[in-house]
Amino acid sequence: MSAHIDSVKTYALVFAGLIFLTVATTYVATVDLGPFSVVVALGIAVCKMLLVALFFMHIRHSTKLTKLVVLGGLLWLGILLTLTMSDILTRGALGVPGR
Amino acid sequence: MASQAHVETLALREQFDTEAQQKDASTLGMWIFLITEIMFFGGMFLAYTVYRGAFPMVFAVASSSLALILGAVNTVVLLCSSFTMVLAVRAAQLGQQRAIILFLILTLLLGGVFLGVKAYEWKDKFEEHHIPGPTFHLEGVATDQQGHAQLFFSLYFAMTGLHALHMVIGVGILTFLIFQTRKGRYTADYMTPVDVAGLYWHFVDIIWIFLFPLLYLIDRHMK
Amino acid sequence: MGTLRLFPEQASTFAPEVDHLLYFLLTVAVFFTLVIFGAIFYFAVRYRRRSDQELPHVVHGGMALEIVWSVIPFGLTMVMFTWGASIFFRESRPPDDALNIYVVGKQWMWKIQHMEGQREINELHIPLGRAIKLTLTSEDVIHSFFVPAFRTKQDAVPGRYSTSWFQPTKAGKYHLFCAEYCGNRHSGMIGWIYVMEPQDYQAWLTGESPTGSLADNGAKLFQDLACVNCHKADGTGRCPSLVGLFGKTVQLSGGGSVKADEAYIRESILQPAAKVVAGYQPIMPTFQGLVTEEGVLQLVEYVKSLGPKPAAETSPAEGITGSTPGKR
Amino acid sequence: MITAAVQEREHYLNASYGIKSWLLTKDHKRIGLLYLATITLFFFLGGAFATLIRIELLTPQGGLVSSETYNKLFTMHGVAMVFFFLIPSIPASLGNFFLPMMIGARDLAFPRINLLSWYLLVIGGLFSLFAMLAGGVDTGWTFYTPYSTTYSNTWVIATALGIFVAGFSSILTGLNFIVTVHTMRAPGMTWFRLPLFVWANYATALIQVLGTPVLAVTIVLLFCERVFHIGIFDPVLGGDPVLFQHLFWFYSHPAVYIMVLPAMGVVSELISTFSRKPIFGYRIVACSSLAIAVLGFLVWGHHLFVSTQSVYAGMVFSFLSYFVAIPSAIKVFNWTATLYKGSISYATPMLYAFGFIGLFTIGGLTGLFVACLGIDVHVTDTYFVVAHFHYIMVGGTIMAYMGGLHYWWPKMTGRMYPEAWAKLSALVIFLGFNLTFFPQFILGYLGMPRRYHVYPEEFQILHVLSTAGASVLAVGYAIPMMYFIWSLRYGKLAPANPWGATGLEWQTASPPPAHNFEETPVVTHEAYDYSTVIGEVIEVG
Ligand code: HEA
Ligand code: HEA
Ligand code: HEC
Ligand code: CUA
Ligand SMILES: [Cu+2]
Repeated sequence: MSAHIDSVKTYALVFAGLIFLTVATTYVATVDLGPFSVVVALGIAVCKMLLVALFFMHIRHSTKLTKLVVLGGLLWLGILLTLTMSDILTRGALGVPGR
Repeated sequence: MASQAHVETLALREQFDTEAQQKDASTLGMWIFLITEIMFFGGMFLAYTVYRGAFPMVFAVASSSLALILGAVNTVVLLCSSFTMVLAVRAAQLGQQRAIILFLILTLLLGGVFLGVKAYEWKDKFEEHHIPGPTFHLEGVATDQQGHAQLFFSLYFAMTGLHALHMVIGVGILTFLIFQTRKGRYTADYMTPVDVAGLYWHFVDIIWIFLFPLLYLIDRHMK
Repeated sequence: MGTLRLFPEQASTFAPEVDHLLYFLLTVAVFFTLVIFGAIFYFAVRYRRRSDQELPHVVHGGMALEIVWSVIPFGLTMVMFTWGASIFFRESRPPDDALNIYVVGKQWMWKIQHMEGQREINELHIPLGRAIKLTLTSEDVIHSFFVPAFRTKQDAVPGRYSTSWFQPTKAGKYHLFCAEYCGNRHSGMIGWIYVMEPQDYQAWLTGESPTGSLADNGAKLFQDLACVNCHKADGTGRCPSLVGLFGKTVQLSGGGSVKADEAYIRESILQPAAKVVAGYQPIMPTFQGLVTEEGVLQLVEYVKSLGPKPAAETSPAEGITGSTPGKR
Repeated sequence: MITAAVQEREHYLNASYGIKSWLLTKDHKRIGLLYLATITLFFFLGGAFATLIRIELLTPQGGLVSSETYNKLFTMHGVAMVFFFLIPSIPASLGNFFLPMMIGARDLAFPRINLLSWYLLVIGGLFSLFAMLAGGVDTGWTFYTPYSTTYSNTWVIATALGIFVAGFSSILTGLNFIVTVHTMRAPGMTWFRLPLFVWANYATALIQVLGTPVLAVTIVLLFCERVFHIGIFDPVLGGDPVLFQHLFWFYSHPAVYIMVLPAMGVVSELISTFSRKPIFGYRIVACSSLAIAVLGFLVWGHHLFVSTQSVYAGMVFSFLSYFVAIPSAIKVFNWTATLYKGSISYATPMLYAFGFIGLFTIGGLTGLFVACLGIDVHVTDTYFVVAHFHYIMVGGTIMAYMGGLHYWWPKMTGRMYPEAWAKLSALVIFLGFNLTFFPQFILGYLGMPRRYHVYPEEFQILHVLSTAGASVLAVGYAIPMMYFIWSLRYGKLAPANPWGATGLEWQTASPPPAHNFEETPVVTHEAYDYSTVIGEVIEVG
């Protein structure tokens, strides 16, 4: 049935990568990178997400439709965050309280 | 083909014409369910972003009070469980009954460990008065900032709580699958439930992959 | 029952502007409504079914038509947007010389404080022709300060300040409504705006027996709450001097800076540790719970009064032309 | 004429009997009817609240009920109408029934989930009913914080839980529809051969799936805030009450398109069938459904113009709001253009379709007023907004819903409704509706705030007109209720295709067999190809 059966080796490598990234992110957190701490931490999280999604969840073998669904979900999360923050971050921008 | 009800099987329910059609439908259904989950957690992530932006200092202190090691260990535990889960799905693809059961049980155990560690952390929070409420108090934060610190912990409990709830549901699903597998329900030709449960489990893992840095790591250096 | 009118009174500089925009929108709306209703009616009669068996020719879609009827409405909406946004932008920026009035919403009343110290509940007296700036907040839930005759409305949100302004153009008595649902007596949270000729307003001001100006009350609170023990005018001791603070940019410890506006001063009083001035320790206690929103407003006004001093000292009633700065 | 023998034919209604055969059914058609009954109940409940509201507003002093009661009335009116009537209305009843048939499927992809979602709606409804009976809620359907979390001492939690559960019903229906449309189309049923009703429901389903979870999490946070005082929306602890409004409207603005898109789908079917022409610009109309669904997610901040949202955000949201108006405009023009050189029948469903287009146009155009920053500052939270949304939701969606109900009634029940009565009530509803809500535009611009139970005397004349209209409207809604029930027993038997329509649902018997089609249909034509159904043809136009 399933067209693609990945080898145990692939999975093991991905798993090793995930563990490595976890250790790395934990270590980096104790180092002061200023504002880049956030970027690094989230960057690593995104990498881990990609590993899990692409390999463990088989997105790389999936249909276009599945990929579209996933991208759509992320895009919508982006809409929620961006447009709300567009308010929060520009509050008081006119220099008048509440404006 | 004629519409006369054919004999309904698990692999081919009445409303479908072919098994491939049914599998496509189940998989698509699960993916759509997962994007509803993204949006569901999305609301929490939004609240987190807003309040972290508003009170970065307090969030740094509050975040640093969490047990880093426990969080990291739990991340590893969860990743291990994803690994065993993917092996279970692979076993199902190959139709290896005993391997499916073995890997599912391993996944289940790892999930259990994760929940155990989480419960232990919560218990600590309880003893340290880090539970939002009238007795809330976080050391190292000025009195007038206690409310903001409490916000961090409200989000912490809401997010980890919901995540844990998803884990519990996942554990339930795994248990169900184990029993079904023992009855020989899944074969190389029909293993959609295992496949789909795998998607769910990995998704819950991904949520944690983000919760871990957001709650435990970011700003720790600022302490 | 009263008489039937179709449009509310125009009593502020915004009112005619908003009404003109409305006329434009109405024209567009009526035009399209007529076009659509007319077309439906005409087609329905002209092409009514005459026999059960008839089959009309298929008219294939016309791209040109589709483009025309997307682009024209789009153009019209962009006019609406730009026009509406420009009015809104002006509604958001009170002129510098506006007369400040402070409003606290509370279930279910409007508490208003004038600079001279007059206080009113559910009534607001203002001079004709003078720009009025309201600083609003709420003690409990969200309320909304709505004066239909001025075409202005602004929510009063607990925990923060918001701003609204208008310049009345016609003496008279106008409705004040609470427009955000706020509980049981939401519909009772109403009052009157009295726009008075400047001399009448002056008479009203003196007729009221104020208990000292707002800033004076703030100064008194400043004493009573023992702020003065720390904040010395000369800036000695462990605390920053508040003289000349308002409007300045304050450097914060841990980097960053903030403009010292009303919201910042409010936060400094209620959550002093949230933003700590660079070079100072966060030893200031919080006054949350010790001082009411009205009290905070008085303190804010007091801190404002410590400078920077306005160029010319004028009494509010003299600034009718709206050009002389009248802030005290 | 249909003979008695034909009448005995087995169909989904007589395939099995007994309460259990209904409560445990997996047949999408029966589930559609279960929904129909449920939402009708909530409509009349909401209507009863509306009646009381309107009677109360006859006099400015507010003598009939206390302000506590009044606040509960409009809250429960809004909650019942929005969450338990209008959102499930067309998709869950007509959509459930006809979407699988229109694509030539035997059922939805997940029949058991379909049944589950009906149960969820019922359970949610029971929670809310309980709240209403136990004492009611008074927060307004918008549940703004901190009023709803800290100050109101009514049944907020029970109501919110009811909405939470009903939300999952909505999510599951959406999920089911999306999967069904993707995987269950009959051979030959390509995307651009789908009837527009299916397109509309597909677009609606996208919103349900992407938006509703945010409502769910908002309710979870509201719940935590109210029960545990965690501070998320409480300014005293640093929380931001306006964040609640963002979260709420992120769902609730798109939700208004959940309420109108299916109605647009129905109207597309009606206009096409009763003018015997394919919808002008079929593809553009189909795509504009998707465009509305997508763009609808970008505009929610237009409910927050005076809420202390930043000025720039206000401008962005106002700007984006105008984009969503364009696909709606395109649809209106295309429907109208379809009539050109058509063969127009004045059957009742078509009258409702005309009503929809007209009233939706007025409602939509006044949406442009409220999306306009300068105007909205004045009219927000006044009766202008109340009129705007009733024009779309009652004048628009309910018109289309009634139209659809008449159109498909023969298919669902196998009986015709009495045409003369139906025409009469359509007229009564149209007139009563305008009399009820047109005066509210004027009221609103004059400054009458919404949710006011005591109001200044000068507004009374308009309120009296509105109440008068509401009584006419109530009569208008009561008539169909009666003749529909009457027709179940005494109506003329319906042929398979009484309107000469093209959809696959008309190619099977009325009422349809349990598995919809005797044989899985194979689709060879575009949608709305009337040459396939009209026997001997008189060409016109
Ligand atoms: C089904 C429900 C529905 C629908 C479809 C809409 C459609 C629209 N709505 Fe409405 N709205 C509500 C239900 C709905 N609304 C509700 C319930 C509220 C109040 C909630 C509450 O506070 O309780 C509300 C409130 C509301 C507000 C907030 C008002 C306020 O509280 O201050 C705004 C502001 O922008 C708005 C805008 C719009 C716009 C621009 C559209 C557009 O989609 C309309 C598009 C349609 C057209 C434009 C008409 C057709 C076009 C033509 C005939 C061609 C000519 C066109 C042009 C010139 C462009 N709506
Ligand atoms: C689908 C949505 C929907 C529908 C169909 C309606 C239908 C109606 N609404 Fe509703 N309305 C809302 C959604 C809806 N409304 C919402 C969301 C609000 C905002 C709530 C809030 O502010 O939180 C609102 C608010 C609202 C107000 C403003 C209240 C206020 O702000 O103070 C008013 C006032 O006139 C009103 C009137 C009506 C009327 C007269 C009808 C009529 O169309 C109803 C006609 C139907 C009937 C009358 C039923 C027929 C019944 C019978 C024949 C039997 C009668 C039975 C008895 C009398 C026991 N509505
Ligand atoms: C125990 C001493 C103390 C008392 C009492 C006190 N303050 Fe302060 N205040 C400080 C210190 C120290 C700072 C600077 C550090 C900071 O920003 O928190 C400060 C900062 C401020 C600031 C911000 C000043 C700036 O330069 O940005 C304002 C405004 C202020 N206080 C107002 C008040 C008011 C009003 C009161 C009385 C209701 C008050 N303070 C009582 C110690 C005090
Ligand atoms: Cu205050 Cu409504
Ligand atoms: Cu909206």
